[in-house]
Amino acid sequence: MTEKTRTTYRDAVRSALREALSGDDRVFLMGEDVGRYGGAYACSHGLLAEFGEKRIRDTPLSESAFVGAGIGAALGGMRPIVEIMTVNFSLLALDQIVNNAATLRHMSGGQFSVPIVVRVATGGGRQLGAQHSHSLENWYAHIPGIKVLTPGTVTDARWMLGEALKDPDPVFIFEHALLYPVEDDIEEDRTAFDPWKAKVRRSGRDVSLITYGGSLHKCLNAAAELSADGIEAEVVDLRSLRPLDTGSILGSVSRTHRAVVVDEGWRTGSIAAEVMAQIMEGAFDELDVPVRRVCSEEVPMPYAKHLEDAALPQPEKIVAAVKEMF
Amino acid sequence: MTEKTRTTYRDAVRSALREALSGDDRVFLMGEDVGRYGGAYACSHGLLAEFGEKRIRDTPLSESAFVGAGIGAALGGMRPIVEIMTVNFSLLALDQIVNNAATLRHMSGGQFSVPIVVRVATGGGRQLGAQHSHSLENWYAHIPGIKVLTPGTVTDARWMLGEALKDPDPVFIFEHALLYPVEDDIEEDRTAFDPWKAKVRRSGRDVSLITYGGSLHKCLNAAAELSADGIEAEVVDLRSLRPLDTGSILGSVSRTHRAVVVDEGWRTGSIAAEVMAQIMEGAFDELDVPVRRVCSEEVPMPYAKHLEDAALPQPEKIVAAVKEMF
Amino acid sequence: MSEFSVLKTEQIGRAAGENIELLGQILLIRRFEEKCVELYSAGKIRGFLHLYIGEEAVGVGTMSALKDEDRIVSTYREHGHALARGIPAGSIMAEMFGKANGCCRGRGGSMHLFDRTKNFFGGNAIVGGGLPLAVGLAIADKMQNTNAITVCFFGDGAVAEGEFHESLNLASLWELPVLFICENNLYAMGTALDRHQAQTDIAKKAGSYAMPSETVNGMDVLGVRDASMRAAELVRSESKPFLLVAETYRFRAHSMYDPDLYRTKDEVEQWKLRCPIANFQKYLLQTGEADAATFEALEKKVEKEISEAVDFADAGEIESVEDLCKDVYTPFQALTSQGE
Amino acid sequence: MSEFSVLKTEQIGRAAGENIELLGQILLIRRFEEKCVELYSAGKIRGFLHLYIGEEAVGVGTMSALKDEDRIVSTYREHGHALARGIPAGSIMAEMFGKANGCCRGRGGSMHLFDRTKNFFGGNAIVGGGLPLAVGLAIADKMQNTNAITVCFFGDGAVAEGEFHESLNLASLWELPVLFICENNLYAMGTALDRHQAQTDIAKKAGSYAMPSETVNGMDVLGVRDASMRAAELVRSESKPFLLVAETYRFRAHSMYDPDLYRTKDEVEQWKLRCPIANFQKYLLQTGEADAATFEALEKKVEKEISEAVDFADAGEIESVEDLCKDVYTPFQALTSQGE
Ligand SMILES: Cc1ncc(C[n+]2csc(CCOP(=O)(O)OP(=O)(O)O)c2C)c(N)n1
Ligand SMILES: Cc1ncc(C[n+]2csc(CCOP(=O)(O)OP(=O)(O)O)c2C)c(N)n1
Ligand SMILES: [Mg+2]
Ligand SMILES: [Mg+2]
Repeated sequence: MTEKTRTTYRDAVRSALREALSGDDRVFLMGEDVGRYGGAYACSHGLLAEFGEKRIRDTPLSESAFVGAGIGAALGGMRPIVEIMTVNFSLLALDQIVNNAATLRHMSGGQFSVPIVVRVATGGGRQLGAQHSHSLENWYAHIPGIKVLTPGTVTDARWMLGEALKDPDPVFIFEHALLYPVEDDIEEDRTAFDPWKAKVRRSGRDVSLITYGGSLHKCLNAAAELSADGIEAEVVDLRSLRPLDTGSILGSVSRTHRAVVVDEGWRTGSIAAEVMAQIMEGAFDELDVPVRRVCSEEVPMPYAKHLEDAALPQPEKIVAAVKEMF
Repeated sequence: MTEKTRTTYRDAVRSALREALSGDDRVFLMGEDVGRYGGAYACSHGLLAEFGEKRIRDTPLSESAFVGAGIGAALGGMRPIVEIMTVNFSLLALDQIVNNAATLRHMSGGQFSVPIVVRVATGGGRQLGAQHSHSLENWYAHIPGIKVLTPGTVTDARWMLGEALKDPDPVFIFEHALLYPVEDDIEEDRTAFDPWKAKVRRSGRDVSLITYGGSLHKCLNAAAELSADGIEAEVVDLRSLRPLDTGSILGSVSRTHRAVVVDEGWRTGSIAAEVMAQIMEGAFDELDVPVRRVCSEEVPMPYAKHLEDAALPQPEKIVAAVKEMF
Repeated sequence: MSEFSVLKTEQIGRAAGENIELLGQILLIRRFEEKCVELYSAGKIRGFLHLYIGEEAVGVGTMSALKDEDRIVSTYREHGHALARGIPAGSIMAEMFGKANGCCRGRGGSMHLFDRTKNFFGGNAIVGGGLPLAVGLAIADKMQNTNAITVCFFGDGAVAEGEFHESLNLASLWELPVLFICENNLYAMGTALDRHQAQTDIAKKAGSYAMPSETVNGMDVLGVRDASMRAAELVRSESKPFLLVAETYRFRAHSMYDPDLYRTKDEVEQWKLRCPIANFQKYLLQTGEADAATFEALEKKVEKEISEAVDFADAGEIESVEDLCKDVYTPFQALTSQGE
Repeated sequence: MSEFSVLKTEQIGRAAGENIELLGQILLIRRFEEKCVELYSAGKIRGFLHLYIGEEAVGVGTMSALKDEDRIVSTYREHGHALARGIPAGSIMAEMFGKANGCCRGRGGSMHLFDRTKNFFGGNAIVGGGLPLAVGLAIADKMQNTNAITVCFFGDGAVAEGEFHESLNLASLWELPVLFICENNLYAMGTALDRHQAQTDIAKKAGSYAMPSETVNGMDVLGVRDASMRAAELVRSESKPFLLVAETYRFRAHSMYDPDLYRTKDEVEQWKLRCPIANFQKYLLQTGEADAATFEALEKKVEKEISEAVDFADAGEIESVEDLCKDVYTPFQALTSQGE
């Protein structure tokens, strides 16, 4: 039976953190301003008081060191949750991520695992400009040795963290910053919860909208609009970007024979391109028309609202892309 | 008229550096061990004696600072050439690259350009293991604001640097480390030299092998082998990964109706996926069969030779991929 | 003062009226930002907005010690730096309104103010991200034999970043004319200095780079000005970097999003007693350089400047959406105008 | 010795035979690497090969001061660390041969030696890349209330990296049991210390993190051992980090690719006079702890160990190509064995 509880995405993340910290002494949370400040997005508000300074660790501004320290702590038997305030700052930690987190198990011939979970706020849409609006999910999805989850719903925000902590390898969780205030029901039935499978969020026979994270709701909006015009879109939420659930992608395309990939990354070299490549490889003959993509424009994010809106994927662009396929 | 001079790729890079340094006082070379040591790959051997310490600058091991300093020097009126010893270490400088080099012009509303050239050795194949064998070209090709060149021939190694220096924006030149000892003729005719256009390195009517950098020679070898079996492959050298010369890609596919993209990056999220997406978007109806790709396997590079060989694209894999298309 | 410092803190002679000018600048910044808060609430300014209120003496004192050809590298908390450097208030306000008459045509916003004519190289929203740039600008000046120095502002939080370490080493190793100015406001967002630094005496860290340093009271504009003048003179004449640490405090929250839960009201009130405006006014009254009328006239002038700035911003056009991808790359012919 | 150091250099009591044991380890490393050079030329070892020859006293002295539960984080120049820590020579040699009986099944190679049973956490080919890991291992030990310390080796070149700065600050701020050991061999590849550090007294940099430090003669195994014992004791008992700088020199080029053009033959010869083997042997003769026969016996023993190692490596199988992508991710059930 599925029980439902209404909450925000932010509170869902906090509940997940609280549960993880309560359930396992080896779990601790570390990152910039996760403690006294309560988290830049308030996800860890109250946890310092509840769990104390040893388990809720405010770090200095030292992304490379504290992400690397998380990796080391994982090697040493802990189950660290590291929060990188935003993906923009994760660039400073990429060496540790690519050259240590992702490689240690392999280089050591399987002797060591790195059971770290890294939470990262991502995405644009808040007029924060060129240095604070990146969507670099495809960079992360490109790296063998790590896994990448992108909770797009409150339920996923609630349960993915726990699954990530069960995983013996490094798992990155990208939380789109615009989702934190979103309110929805949490599906309380965890028995069937599998974060590594894509999910059809809306069924439809005419076209597949393939997406994840912050773009999910744009796709759902677009699908509603399309439906009014008689086009039934199936919305596929990828959820995991590495591994990608290729089977679900191909399955949807085989049903609809048309697909638009929607992704907030810059168009060239985006994860949308990878999805298109996989469709090319696995469902070419199913396609009635070439797959399209709606991504961010090739521009560092501008501050001005009208320019930022124009740079990002929007429901209207999705609708337009779909309509051009018919 | 085209004159030819036989030289190594390494010497071609050195000649390009020497020419750049001689021709413009604003040009200087900076990086780890470019001076006294002569460059990790000996590309700058002798330049310190010729140009002195001010213009051939050995840096401390501080990738973020010296790449950032190159960006600053470019802002300040110089034309720095920064050498990052290998792409593996460039991870430490990515914040400066993504958040400064690529954005300053846009954020400042067009007030400042960043005319820096960054040379980076890349690629695997020398049994250097998981931390020293990356091919992260697609990460760089994903970033609006920078450009990416990948000289695959001695001639391109000779002339691309000069063109990059003429460019007012940040240009990254990825030199595959296995190419340095390769010897070939330099085409001395520069009048028509355009680094931003893809080049057909071998014509063929049956299939397009689309590639760049270190994989170019593997493709040429594969093409020779295929030819013996009666399949004529056209080999397209992308040369510039950002901007991608989409026209040339689509042109070749329209002639051959079959394509294999060959790329040393890890398969998922590679530049090969982007090329496939562009073919999907622009030449779908030209395709007789789905485009394939030959990339690196999804594994941090293993040290042992037989495993590394198995992880990398090889002519046999390319040949096999092509044959499966017929 | 740090044990590494090599300079003495002595008053440097000032021309008549200069102090009033300094007060005027501090006031302009204070009132400008108070206006920004209003406009933020009204939804005219968006994104992140980091206020400099309380710290104005640092920017104003430093800028008053510099020459036009000197270069400035700033942070996301840079309204004060920008105003003190002489970027017109209207141009800044318009930028925050996202208008095409803003100093970056609306592409930068509050965190990314640039002005080529003022040698103002931004506005950097990555903590520590500006330090390597400053090193590079100084390389350019040194190689081109200009007489310019580069001044690089950053916060106490930035000191923990690897870029601080790498940049100070490089600047000292290569004897580059950079004046590093740490605005130590005792917090990096909600993390207090002693919770992010094992060694809280920041000036002392200069010793790791054989670099001279000094700590100055950042609430005292004249002290900052004097220390900056001496430091700038040293940097310029010897072509060597210097680390100046200004002890200051932000009276407001970190940004408009910050609930400010990590410090006590009392602590904030204590620091407000050291307000750079009130105390400087008291000093000017004491020396007889100003009276109540002077202050009133200044306030009027500032009020007018700000209201004109808002009008300017309001009247501005927005950039055309067709131009969205403009300025990602440079039209080739544009380059010859840069730094040549 | 640095001005920050808090310890005195006094001889610490040793059991009979221990010194001979130390000499044996140094000899093993020296001969092992000499063999590696041969095998490299023969094409049996490939990739990068960084020799520790000349620096052996540092690794041997340090390791002799540690306990089994202590953790080691090393660099790409780590054959000496690995051997001194007790990883079997055969397992290391087989790794460099790319064989499945190597300590990492041939996946790591010379730069990436790991051994879980020895708490040896690699082998890191990114300069400075190991320091954050060491901090994290120490967090784990501190949170789990073990009595273990983490020892982190790195070169003088690594000191310039941001990771050095960030890691030392974090370790000191959180009072973590890390013994940082800088192997200062005066060069980072071809770049001499004074050409990459503005402040060449590395131990002095510990002051920036309120961390104690000491400089020790890295050519003297007993000196290193004593200093390491004192430092390890301090780190363990007070749960605080320490920076130990060992002054040493590599007698060989940086790697097999290095033409060694950046230093004089004379400089190398001068340092060879301080060879950690010859001088230790002289000392042992003086104290009467050993005679020529002792040395000869040691050489024999070492020769045998190395020849067995080569045989072991030669006899090893290679991993199946089918298993190429094994060990990228962990089979779920495998995890429970780690660190629990
Ligand atoms: C590299 C990086 N990490 C984290 C952040 C988020 N952040 C913005 S400001 C700030 C605090 C910086 O403190 P400080 O350097 O003292 O400057 P202040 O805000 O006090 O002026 C943080 C953590 C960032 N912008 N950049
Ligand atoms: C981050 C990074 N930059 C550059 C290199 C290339 N590199 C390998 S070793 C080395 C010199 C390191 O010197 P040091 O730390 O003194 O160690 P040593 O080799 O002397 O033992 C360099 C530049 C690297 N491996 N990692
Ligand atoms: Mg601060
Ligand atoms: Mg060294």
